[in-house]
Amino acid sequence: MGILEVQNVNKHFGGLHALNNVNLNVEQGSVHALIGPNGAGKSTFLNCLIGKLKPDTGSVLFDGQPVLGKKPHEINQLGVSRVFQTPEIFTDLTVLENVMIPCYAHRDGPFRVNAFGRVRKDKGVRDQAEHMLEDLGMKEKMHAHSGSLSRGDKRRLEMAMCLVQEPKLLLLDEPTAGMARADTNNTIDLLKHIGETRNITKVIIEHDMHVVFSLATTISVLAQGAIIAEGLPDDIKGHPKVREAYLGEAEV
Amino acid sequence: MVRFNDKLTLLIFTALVLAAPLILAPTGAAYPDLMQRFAIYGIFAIGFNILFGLTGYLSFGHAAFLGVGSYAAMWMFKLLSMNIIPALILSVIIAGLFSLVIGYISLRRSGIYFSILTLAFAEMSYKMAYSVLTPLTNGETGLQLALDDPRILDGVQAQDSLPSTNLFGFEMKEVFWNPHIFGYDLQFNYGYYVCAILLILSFYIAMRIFRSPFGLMLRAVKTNQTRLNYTGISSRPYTLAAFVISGMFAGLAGGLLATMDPSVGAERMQWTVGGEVVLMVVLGGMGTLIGPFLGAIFIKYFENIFSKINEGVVHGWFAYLPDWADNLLAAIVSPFVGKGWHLTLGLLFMIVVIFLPGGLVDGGRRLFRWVIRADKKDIGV
Amino acid sequence: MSNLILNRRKLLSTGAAVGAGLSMPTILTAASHAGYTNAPNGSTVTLGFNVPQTGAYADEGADELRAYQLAVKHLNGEGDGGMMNTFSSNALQGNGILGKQVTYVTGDTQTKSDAARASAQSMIQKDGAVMITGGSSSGVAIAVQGLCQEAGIIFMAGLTHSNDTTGKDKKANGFRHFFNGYMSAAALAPVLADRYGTDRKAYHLTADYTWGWTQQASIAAATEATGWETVANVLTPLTTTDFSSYVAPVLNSGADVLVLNHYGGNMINSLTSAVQFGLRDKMVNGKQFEIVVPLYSRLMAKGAGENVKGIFGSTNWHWSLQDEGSKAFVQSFGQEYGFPPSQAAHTVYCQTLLYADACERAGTFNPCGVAEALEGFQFSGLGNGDVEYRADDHQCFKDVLVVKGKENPTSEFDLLEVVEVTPRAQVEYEPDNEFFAGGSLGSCNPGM
Amino acid sequence: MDAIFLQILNGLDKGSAYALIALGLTLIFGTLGVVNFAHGALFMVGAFIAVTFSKVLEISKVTVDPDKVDFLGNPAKIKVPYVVDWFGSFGDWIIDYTIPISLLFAIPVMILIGVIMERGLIRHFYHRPHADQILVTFGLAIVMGELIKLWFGSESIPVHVPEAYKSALDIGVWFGFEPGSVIYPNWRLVYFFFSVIVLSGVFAFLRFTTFGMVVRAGMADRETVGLLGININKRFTIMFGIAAAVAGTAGVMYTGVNKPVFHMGMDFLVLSFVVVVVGGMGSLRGAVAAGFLLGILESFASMPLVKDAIAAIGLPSIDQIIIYLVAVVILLVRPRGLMGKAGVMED
Repeated sequence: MGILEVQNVNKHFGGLHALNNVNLNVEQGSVHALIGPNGAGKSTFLNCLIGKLKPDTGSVLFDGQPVLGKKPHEINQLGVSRVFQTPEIFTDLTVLENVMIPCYAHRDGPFRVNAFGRVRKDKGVRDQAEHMLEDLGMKEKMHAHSGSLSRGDKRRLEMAMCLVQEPKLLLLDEPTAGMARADTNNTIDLLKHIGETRNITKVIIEHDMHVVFSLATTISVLAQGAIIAEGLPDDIKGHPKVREAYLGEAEV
Repeated sequence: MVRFNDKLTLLIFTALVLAAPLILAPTGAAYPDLMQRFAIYGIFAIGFNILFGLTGYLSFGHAAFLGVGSYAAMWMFKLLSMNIIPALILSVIIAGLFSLVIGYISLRRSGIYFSILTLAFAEMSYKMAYSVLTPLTNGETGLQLALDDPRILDGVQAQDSLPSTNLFGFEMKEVFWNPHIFGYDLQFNYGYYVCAILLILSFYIAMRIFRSPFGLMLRAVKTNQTRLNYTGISSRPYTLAAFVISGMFAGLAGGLLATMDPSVGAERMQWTVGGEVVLMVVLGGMGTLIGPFLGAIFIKYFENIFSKINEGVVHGWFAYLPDWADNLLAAIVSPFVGKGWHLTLGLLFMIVVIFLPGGLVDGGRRLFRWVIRADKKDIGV
Repeated sequence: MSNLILNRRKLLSTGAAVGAGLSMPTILTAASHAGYTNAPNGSTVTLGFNVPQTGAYADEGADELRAYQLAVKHLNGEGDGGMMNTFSSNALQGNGILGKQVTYVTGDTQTKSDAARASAQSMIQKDGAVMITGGSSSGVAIAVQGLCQEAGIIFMAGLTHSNDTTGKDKKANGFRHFFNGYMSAAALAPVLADRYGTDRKAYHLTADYTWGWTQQASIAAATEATGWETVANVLTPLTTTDFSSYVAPVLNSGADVLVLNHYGGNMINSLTSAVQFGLRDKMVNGKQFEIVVPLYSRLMAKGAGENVKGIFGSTNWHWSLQDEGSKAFVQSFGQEYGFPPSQAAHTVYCQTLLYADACERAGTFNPCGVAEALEGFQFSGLGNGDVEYRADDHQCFKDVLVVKGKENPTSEFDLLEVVEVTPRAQVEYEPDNEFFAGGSLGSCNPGM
Repeated sequence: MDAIFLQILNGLDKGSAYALIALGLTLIFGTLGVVNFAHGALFMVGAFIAVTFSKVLEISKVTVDPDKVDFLGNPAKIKVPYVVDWFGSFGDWIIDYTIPISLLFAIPVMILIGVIMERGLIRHFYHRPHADQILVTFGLAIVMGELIKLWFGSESIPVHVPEAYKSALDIGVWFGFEPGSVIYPNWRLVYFFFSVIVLSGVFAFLRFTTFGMVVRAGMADRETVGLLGININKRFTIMFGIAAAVAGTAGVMYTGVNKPVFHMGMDFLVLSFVVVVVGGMGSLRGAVAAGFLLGILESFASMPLVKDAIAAIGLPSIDQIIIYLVAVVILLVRPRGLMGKAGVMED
């Protein structure tokens, strides 16, 4: 029994069968990569997981609880964090404030009017956020305006925001999309570092096979809305169907 | 740059507000009515800024809460007592409830859809108040005190003149000290100091909200709602809370308007009044603490002082010049003052939005920095 | 406007410059010993002219302001004296009021009761005005009247036509020279019965606020007394600009008269729609369809253009009157500004003179003294025949003009012709008349 | 039945004005991504172009007639407009057809005003938040209204429709009603057909010309079209000019329906915005459909029959708030308006 169980999920957009009976089982502690060519339905699938889209049929269980029909913030409160293709951060706030928000979400739940607390003097939350930034090597930038960070730092910040919540599952949506090779390698190192220090299950959606094969423990291949293969990285590399559908053209 | 800490800011603010009758004397604005308006619209704008400045939700409907607050206070004066305490309490409560309902509905949408929904509610309130709700609002004429109001608690002493609003016997309109200093006739009245104390309190509350986790969440709503939702925060109750808080500030301001001048016209609910508070916040500097109050002063000063500069006054300014120059200058200046004050206000507003998106506060900061820099050059740093 | 600029020296000498300067110190009022608010203790006395300068009634406000400026000139003994020469009371000497030179401050009511009260309040508190006058709507008049009562200032109402101003909202410190809805109805109904017959069916379109309601009720009552039937009364929202959907149902309602209880922009637009729909060309019940606009003004008639031709209504005064007072006023105003005055200008000019005269006769600016001098005051020579300020409700009773849109105007000002001057006796009513019942004057308040 | 038919006509007529303004608003929003609160002011400026033209035509040769006197007793001045003096009866004809002739002037002038507005102000706001756009154009609307008031005063100014269109037409007989039961003003019919022509013209222009195709593509995906090497900005500027011209000509024609006054822009602006939002931001068809829909609903709500029925069930009269009420309901039921697209204007 895995931490995330997806059973028989179907999604139609008009005549397009975007997800065709998708089943997926993510094991606790694994790094599960989901790959597939453009238009295979990866994003649709992810959106179903985090509550942005509602599938027509099927069920998604996280940690034994159904998540379909739940709102994004409810799913997050269950322990699912998400990293976006382009980093989604609070660009008007400082780096430290960015990280403090998830701390508050973790501590106070989805809504609490704490109008007379003082963010500056909230020692517990502040320490937690500072430690997180220190861990990811961003402490010296903590008072910087986050909108002015480099793209790599924004990604790092977003990662910090997700990790500080101590999620059970981290969803990464093409975390290296559009990055130069050096930045990509940095991100891989960062994810490896996270894997070493924390036991967090990860689902990665990725184009870049270099990233996938550096990180994944399990790989599922999605093509035309259906899972066509699943297995260990080495198995997938040699899988003829996968080569045909995808790898041959995509490996750079 | 000099960094004011909050305590110092609050202290300076308090001092300035309490000394306003003296400070404002040279500007011609130091008479009780206008000073109270400064304070009251300051409260309105400070509250509005909690919604607009922090969350970025642009509401055109806050005039409705101002008006409801005034009507609630008036009914307390008519039915219960001329003491302002029950009136103010009721106006805040009623405005809070009203904003809860309107906010709950409007906040189901965002962006311009939200703005239009709030505008629609304000216009509906105004139109209803002007006509069909006349039994409650006295329509076109506006709700006023009457000699035969019941006033359960203190109606007995009703004679043939209308009673005044008071705080445990201190009449709001009473001038308790009338000294002559530097050739100015200063008027210190109770009404202003009631408003001033509530203004300082509002400023303090706003400051605490700005610095609180709640305020942080509201700022997060403004910059990235998607991220906020995926961080486990439900943004709608936060925005609704901000909406209701700003609505309660508006209700308090409305109640104070009624305590200062016991009469409410339906126009107080028109969306243009809601637009005015937007102008105040933007002119002063949205999202800043002091900006909204500065904006409120600026606009009310314009409305009450600038609008009274008639052509006679303009000619008075240039009377020392030869006739032709006087006429020429007066012809240039006149369209912008007196009855043209709307024009000037519109132009200034555009200039601020175009060149000073941070409002007067931003302008002040830039000026300050520029002066500092010039200073440093002088001493060769 | 250009006229004003050319007349700058005159303006200056009338002392307009007092007050609203940017760095003007507040007037030193050490008046507590005088026993009333803003007792003038220098060589000048300040009046507050509170008129709409922005918004839909700004032109009417501008005309009021012209008349005020003219009145101040005449009071200070400049110009030709205008109606001061024909006024039956001879108390005014042309040396200001009680020997003090008259100065004034102006303010913008924006035709909103809140803004009007704020503006009046600043005149009282900041500029030391001892009397407030002006306004162009009943809501504003009643709101400001209430404020003046509380502050202890005399209020001389400008253009306000609602019964309530001197009815349920009357105040001891407030005085109205202008006529009201009831008087319009009393003057109009007999003329309408005479011209259009007594078996008419009337359809009312009424502005949906206090003034509209009171006027509609007055007109309906008065016309029904002559035998007319009121088939419908449809309320139209204040902010309506296109009245087509209100006018269209009139076509087949069986009514043969349309009464438009509208004012200002509302009236211009509703009349335009009614004429567009060809109502006036229709024959209903064997009779020519007619339109009536109970409250007329020249500025409105100008806005409505040729649509007003032949349409009946009432006004407080019209410049084409040939009595000595009116002629003197038109002459004086026309010389100054180049066009004849409106009824709003006439009313506020009269109000200023009446106030000044009352001060002279009372020998004080004390509101209670002034009010006493005005109460029951009978006068003539101000263009309205024999007039009385009734003590019971502070309403002026005078002849009412029934007018009609002129078929062949000879100039751009010649838009209305006087059909009948309804004598004062015919429009008078008891103070406890049903349309005016409720409310009481209270007692005069000198402030302090 | 005839009453309902009449109110449908009224609704279409009111809807024409809403639809024409809303169309321009949506075009500007869709192409430039700018929320233009000054669009109502453009409508008003259009109306005052007609006023200006009529004033110009009224410039007169003044002669003194010694036999008559004016109100001050001076010899009366007789004015004869120069156009009549010069051209005789042709001059009379020109004066009679003031409004239609003004259209010829209004189109280039409004395009010019639109282009100046876009180049001079609006373009600097493409990348500013929508709130800033609303605020600056709101300020501009105030300034434009006040400038017009400064020049023309605050009272309505009559502009007359051509003599031939002054009367009303017994349009009911065409549709099988009793003669005399459905009479509708000629000029309002002209106004309706004018708006139908303009609306069809704009739609045809967008559909059948290359220019329109590029603009529509730009509305859908600005970046991609930009990548194709097409100077989309220039086209959008022209689009702004066209939107201004649509509003302006609507204003010119409207002078025959109601007397122009300086605040007419603001009066229409708020309602037009409601229309656009109800139709769905960025949807041209939505704007037009919502314009007519709200116009008709507003007309129905003001029928005495409906008013009586509502009063009978104890509710206050809703004709003054019907548009807002409908807007609230539609927005709550259909979050993006009738035909709006997802993600537009929701940030």
